[in-house]
Amino acid sequence: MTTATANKVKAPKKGFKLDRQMIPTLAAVVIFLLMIIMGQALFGTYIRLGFISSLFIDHAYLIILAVAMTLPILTGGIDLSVGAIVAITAVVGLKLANAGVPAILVMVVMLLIGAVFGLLAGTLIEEFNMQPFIATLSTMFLARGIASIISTDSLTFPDNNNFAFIANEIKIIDNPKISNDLSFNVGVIIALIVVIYGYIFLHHTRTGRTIYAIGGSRSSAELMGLPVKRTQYTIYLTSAILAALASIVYTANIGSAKNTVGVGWELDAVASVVIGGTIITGGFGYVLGSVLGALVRSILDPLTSDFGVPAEWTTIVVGLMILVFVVLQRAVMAVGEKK
Amino acid sequence: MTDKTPIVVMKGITIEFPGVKALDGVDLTLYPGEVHALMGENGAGKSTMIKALTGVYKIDAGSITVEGKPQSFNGTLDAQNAGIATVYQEVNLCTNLSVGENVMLGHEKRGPFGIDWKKTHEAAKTYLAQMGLESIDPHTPLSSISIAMQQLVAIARAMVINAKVLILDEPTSSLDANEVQDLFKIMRKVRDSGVAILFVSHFLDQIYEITDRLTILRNGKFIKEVMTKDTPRDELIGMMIGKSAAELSQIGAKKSRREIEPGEKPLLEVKGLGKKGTINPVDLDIYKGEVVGFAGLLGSGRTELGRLLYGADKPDSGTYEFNGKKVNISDPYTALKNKIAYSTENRHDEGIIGDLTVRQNMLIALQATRGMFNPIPKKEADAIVDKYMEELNVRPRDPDRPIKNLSGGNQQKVLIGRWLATHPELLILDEPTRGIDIGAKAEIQQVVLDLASKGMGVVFISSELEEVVRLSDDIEVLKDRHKIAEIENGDTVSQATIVETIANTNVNGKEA
Amino acid sequence: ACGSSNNAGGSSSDGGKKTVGFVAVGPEGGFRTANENDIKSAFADAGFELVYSPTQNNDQQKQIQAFNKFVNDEVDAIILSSTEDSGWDDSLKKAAEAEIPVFTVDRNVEVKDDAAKKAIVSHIGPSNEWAGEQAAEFVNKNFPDGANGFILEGPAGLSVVKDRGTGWSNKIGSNIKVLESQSANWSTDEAKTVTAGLLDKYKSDNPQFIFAQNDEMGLGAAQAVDAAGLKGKVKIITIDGTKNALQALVDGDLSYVIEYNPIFGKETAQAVKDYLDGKTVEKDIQIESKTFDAASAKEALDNGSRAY
Amino acid sequence: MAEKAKEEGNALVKKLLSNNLTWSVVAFILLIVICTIFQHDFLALSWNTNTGGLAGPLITMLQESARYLMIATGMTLVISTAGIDLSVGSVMAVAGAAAMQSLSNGVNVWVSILIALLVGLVIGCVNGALVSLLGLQPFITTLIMMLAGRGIAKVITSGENTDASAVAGNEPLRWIANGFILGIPANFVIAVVIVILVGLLCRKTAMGMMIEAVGINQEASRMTGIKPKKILFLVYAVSGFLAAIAGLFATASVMRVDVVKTGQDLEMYAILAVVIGGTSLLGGKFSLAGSAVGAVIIAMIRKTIITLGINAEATPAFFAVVVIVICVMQAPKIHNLGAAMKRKRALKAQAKAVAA
Ligand SMILES: Nc1ncnc2c1ncn2[C@@H]1O[C@H](COP(=O)(O)OP(=O)(O)OP(=O)(O)O)[C@@H](O)[C@H]1O
Ligand SMILES: Nc1ncnc2c1ncn2[C@@H]1O[C@H](COP(=O)(O)OP(=O)(O)OP(=O)(O)O)[C@@H](O)[C@H]1O
Ligand SMILES: [Mg+2]
Ligand SMILES: [Mg+2]
Repeated sequence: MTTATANKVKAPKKGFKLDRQMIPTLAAVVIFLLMIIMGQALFGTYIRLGFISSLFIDHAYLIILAVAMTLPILTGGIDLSVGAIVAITAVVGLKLANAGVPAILVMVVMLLIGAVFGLLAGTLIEEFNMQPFIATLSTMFLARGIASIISTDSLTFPDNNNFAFIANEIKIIDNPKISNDLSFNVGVIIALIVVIYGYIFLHHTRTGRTIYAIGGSRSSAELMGLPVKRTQYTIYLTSAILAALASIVYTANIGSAKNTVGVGWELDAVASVVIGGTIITGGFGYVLGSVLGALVRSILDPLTSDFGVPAEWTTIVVGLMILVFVVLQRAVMAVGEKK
Repeated sequence: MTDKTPIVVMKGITIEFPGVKALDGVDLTLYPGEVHALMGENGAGKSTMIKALTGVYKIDAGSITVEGKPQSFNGTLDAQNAGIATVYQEVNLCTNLSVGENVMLGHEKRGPFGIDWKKTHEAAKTYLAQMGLESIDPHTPLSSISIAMQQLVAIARAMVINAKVLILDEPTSSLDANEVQDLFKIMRKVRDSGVAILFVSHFLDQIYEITDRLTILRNGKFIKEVMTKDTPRDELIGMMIGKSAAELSQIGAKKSRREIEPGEKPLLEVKGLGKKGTINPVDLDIYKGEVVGFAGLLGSGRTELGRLLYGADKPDSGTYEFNGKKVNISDPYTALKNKIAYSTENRHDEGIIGDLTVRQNMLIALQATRGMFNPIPKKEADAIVDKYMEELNVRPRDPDRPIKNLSGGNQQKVLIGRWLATHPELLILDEPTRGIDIGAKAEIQQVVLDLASKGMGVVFISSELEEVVRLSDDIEVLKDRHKIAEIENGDTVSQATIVETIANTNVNGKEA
Repeated sequence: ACGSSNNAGGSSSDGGKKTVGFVAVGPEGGFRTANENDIKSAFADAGFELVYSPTQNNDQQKQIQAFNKFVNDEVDAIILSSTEDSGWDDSLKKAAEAEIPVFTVDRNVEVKDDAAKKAIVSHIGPSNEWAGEQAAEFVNKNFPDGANGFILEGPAGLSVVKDRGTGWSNKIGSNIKVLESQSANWSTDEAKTVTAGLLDKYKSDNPQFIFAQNDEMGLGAAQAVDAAGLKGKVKIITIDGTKNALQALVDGDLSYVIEYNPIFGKETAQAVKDYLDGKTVEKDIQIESKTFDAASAKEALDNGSRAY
Repeated sequence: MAEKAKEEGNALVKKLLSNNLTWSVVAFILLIVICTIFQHDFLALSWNTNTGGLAGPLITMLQESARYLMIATGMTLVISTAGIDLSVGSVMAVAGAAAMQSLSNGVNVWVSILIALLVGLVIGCVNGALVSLLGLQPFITTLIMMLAGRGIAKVITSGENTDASAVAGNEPLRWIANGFILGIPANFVIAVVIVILVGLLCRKTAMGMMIEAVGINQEASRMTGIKPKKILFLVYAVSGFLAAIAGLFATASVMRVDVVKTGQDLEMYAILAVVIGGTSLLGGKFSLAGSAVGAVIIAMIRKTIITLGINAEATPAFFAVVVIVICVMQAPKIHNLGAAMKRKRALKAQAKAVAA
């Protein structure tokens, strides 16, 4: 019926632009591999089963946090409270565990505490018009404050606690040398599940798509009749609960914690998300990118240490590496845009 | 007709914004199976009325009943659940997502593993096809299609909800004649299925073509509800503007062509100006006092060419001479410095600076050319603002209101004032009359002619061929990002001439 | 330092230099910088290849990561200057499995697991509790009739803060009243603000001493005291013994400085060397610290022996 | 007549109630009241012959607020462009380190000050260049600078907390942070003068409007001939420069830089001050006066914490509660509560009437 319109609307090449959105994430993959290869070539210890194993085991928590942080950032928001939520849930969790509360119950309480802070952040943002940055900054102070009010002691799990199952390493390949063992633990599995959950949530649920829509334009999303408010609550609730989960994994892993745990982790998580190609102003990005970002972020520290970077220079070098990374992504994207 | 039971009844709706009563006791009744138009000048309160119905704004007084039930929606979502689908005046979609997703957002087809993307995209395709967009791949990013096409996408989106009420706020303002016809076909089909359609447009022809019933607003007040077929045009215009139609300044028939004197140097002369992927190299001359129209279908590259002339995009080929001098127009600043101004078609994203006041919006371009540290003296500023508010009849006449609170049409007028304040020698107007009421449209057309007669060169880009033909001395015809013809306007030239040219010429300039 | 390209590489027990991994805190000025620099130079002098890995924000997680990496790198020994005293069991177990000896410095760590315990060869460092006790003893001695005062603490929750506090409470006399303890975050500048506030608030209580848990805070407190015109009337006791503090002691800004001796790189290097050579090493190597009053401070400064 | 006056009065009250600044001032006064309850002579001022200026809790509070005033001012401009500058705290440390280190290396005190300011300016310019020329996202750019800045400070002092209190001829710098002008803390006076100067610069020229325009709609601004890149560069440079001044205030106060602690977390305080002052993190319209009040409030909160003797453990929680309360008070929802209830009642009555 409408040949006139049909003719003039020539379909551009399929999926071209979608690919471009993935470029930063792909760049993260390439750079991660390059870093591993460089580490191996120079120091000979990076392509070792032991190294890979502990990369995942030691950073399961960061992977979870990176997934958590991806949600608010996709909407153009942020959740600065994740590190502090790790602290308060850890402190409460350990206190309870030491009081003889069964592990499962402790975990549930930890997750609930996370949920309370997520709900608080959501309420401040949605009901009182606070910007996410400020709202979660407040809940961060609050969570950390309450954590230190509860206890400033270094708390350790009682013997034979049921948390240990998360940390117990499962060896797949058990070589005589520990550096050649391939192993993982339940924490890694939890992280993996979180990643899969994040992927499905963002790409295969309506709420997930609404998150992207809000990131594109909140007012449009509202006028399109999407449940923006509910979604915002979901986001901050989810990120806080995931932070509590990260806390479970982390504390189980090292067997102890205290109120100062998790200082600065929110920034590590943000860095991971950004390295993974998610744009801080929202609308574009992938959970898988964030996971890669977390791995890249994790590998920066051993690299600087192996390079023998003088102590004063380490933060500069880490900063520069992230910068190079971001600039590189930017360049790749610019080239993509031109083509 | 009146024996039908109404589906929506709005009574005594009053909405007050700080300082303005946008609506004051307005009634509106929608019947199933009818197309109902909200009529009124810019700022009369049409969009506000719509937002009141869908719960975007809270009403201060009045009542809304939908299907006999009193309702107070808390936003589009609630309205949608009650069967009201809305396409707002400013396109409200998400540019970061694909076309298909925008159509289906919130209504994605689900399978056992959450959203089934294949089915969703297929569904999107059928809805897009209804709007004549069957050749758009639903995976295309929304940001890569034009505003006009986005408008169609927004309408396709409204079709997804099996609505009982369909609200379209100025859906046709950026469409060309063909698309308007396509849209009307769909509207008729929808109407015949028993849906009530609320329609807003400033095109009287369209109103008479498609609507059954009219509600007329003026200055936020309810004037009258009438049947379209019983209301002559003059009477309608009279009710809308509050004075008799005859008083409307009439723009004469076709403007007489400005003759170029032999040996006269053009004001602007570009050769081979182009940018890969957006517009193929174009030669173009514009003389002082000349109005040059750009005609073409949607996506033909008119906007792109305008943006190249203004330096909003960087050309990658061609030469550019202005006033006999070679210039390098690398960005809008240099363009303005060279006395070239460009008024965008994308008012919302590239035009208004929403939170700034009308005054600031009007002065900002002039200020930019003067430099940050050379503020415009207050007296001069006041004079400029007063002058253009008056000349362009901006309402309300309060320069200290944020521009985002003005109605769409009045925003457009402020923007035109902004460019005129820079005293350009070449003014590029991209869809300047889009969304503007009949009175104001005539005013703006008059302004264009006046400016030209004072020696300004004007590029006039519009999807309404009628006004292009009426105002232009020369018409550049574009197709598929090529300039395919240059038509000297004259008595023999009509809209049909241009349509034929587009149909019969291929991009190499040869007869097809 | 970038030239040490294959320092961490492979099992380096084959003839060449022995590699030692140093899980450190990172430069923070004062005590920390002196301590880590001393360890680094001592190991270089002793012919070791030292791989240095600092953390940020006192984050234990980064230390654990570094530790595990050293285990994977199969270094010959690990020096652990931990930010926290617990949470090391798993990592130490790995070290034990890989037969890498671990030497804890500065802060001792608490270990429950037996296998993990085996990994720790020795602890080298001064005692925080002792330092806190010295501060209390000084106050007891100077105010036999009792006195009021403040404590300036480090950030809430660090174990140094606790240990110094515990030492203080262990020994402090019952007639000494602490009007208020506030955290000044180890910072000179914050200590000045906090002290000024406290002096205002407790003007009527005639505060006579301030126990600052480190030199930095003590120096800040001294400035506030000075500004309030109370110099000499309020005795300020600090822990660490940096040059600046000793100078302030000489100048009469501070009253007593308890050293928390950071210079034990030599001892640490020796212990590592001895162990790798098969000799037995003491389980606990206490580093002696001194206390200074104005006179001994002047002496120490004059003979130029202070390294930090 | 009376009716009208009353109506006008109501409108004024309404306007005041919905103004952020009002609530900030209310919060400020409340904090003072609380402090006075705890410490009866909180408001007392005395003349300290030792320092040649006024003394008292309020005075030390003003002294501390000077640095917040500086970073909050820079932050306001940056935030107005829809950006953020997370590096101000680190820049303070770098500038402080530069000043202290050069002083102790025997550099003339004025030259040292100049070096410090220059260093801050340079870092600001680097931020600006990365954001405007390379188009990097402000958040991540300044986050990187926040990390790297600490490192730079450590490199400057070789990891030490350089102390220049004993350096001869350091008096001018010492005076900046500790001296008095007509009895009022010099740093506060300097800070206020600078805030006023920046304010004049913004409002008497077109700079303020252009900054806002870029923050509201960058593309539209570009189309009006504004050069957004220049504006972006400018605001980050200014922010860096002002942070350097704040760094001088912070370090000169004790004539010592603390490479880890100087300026730590202060970027957060600055952002809070800006938000309390009524500038939206989304960019656009800004209020320097509001941010200035916000900055003083931050200092006041910290003073309150000391005055109430709140435990170190509880300070973050206290801080959070105060901030949340202030922000909630500012929320439009709270202001509109009355109106919304009235409207609801009216509509209900109407609905009843219709039904009847
Ligand atoms: N959010 C707002 N705040 C303040 N005033 C507003 C707001 N929205 C609209 N107005 C005012 O309400 C009046 C009605 O505006 P509305 O957008 O409904 O007009 P309209 O009839 O749709 O005009 P147009 O044809 O130009 O779209 C105008 O005077 C406008 O300035
Ligand atoms: N066939 C097409 N398929 C997809 N996108 C297209 C197509 N043609 C044009 N576009 C997009 O549409 C946009 C509009 O093109 P352009 O602005 O040049 O049209 P125009 O002639 O000015 O028409 P109008 O102003 O009426 O939209 C461009 O951004 C271009 O990317
Ligand atoms: Mg409208
Ligand atoms: Mg166009």
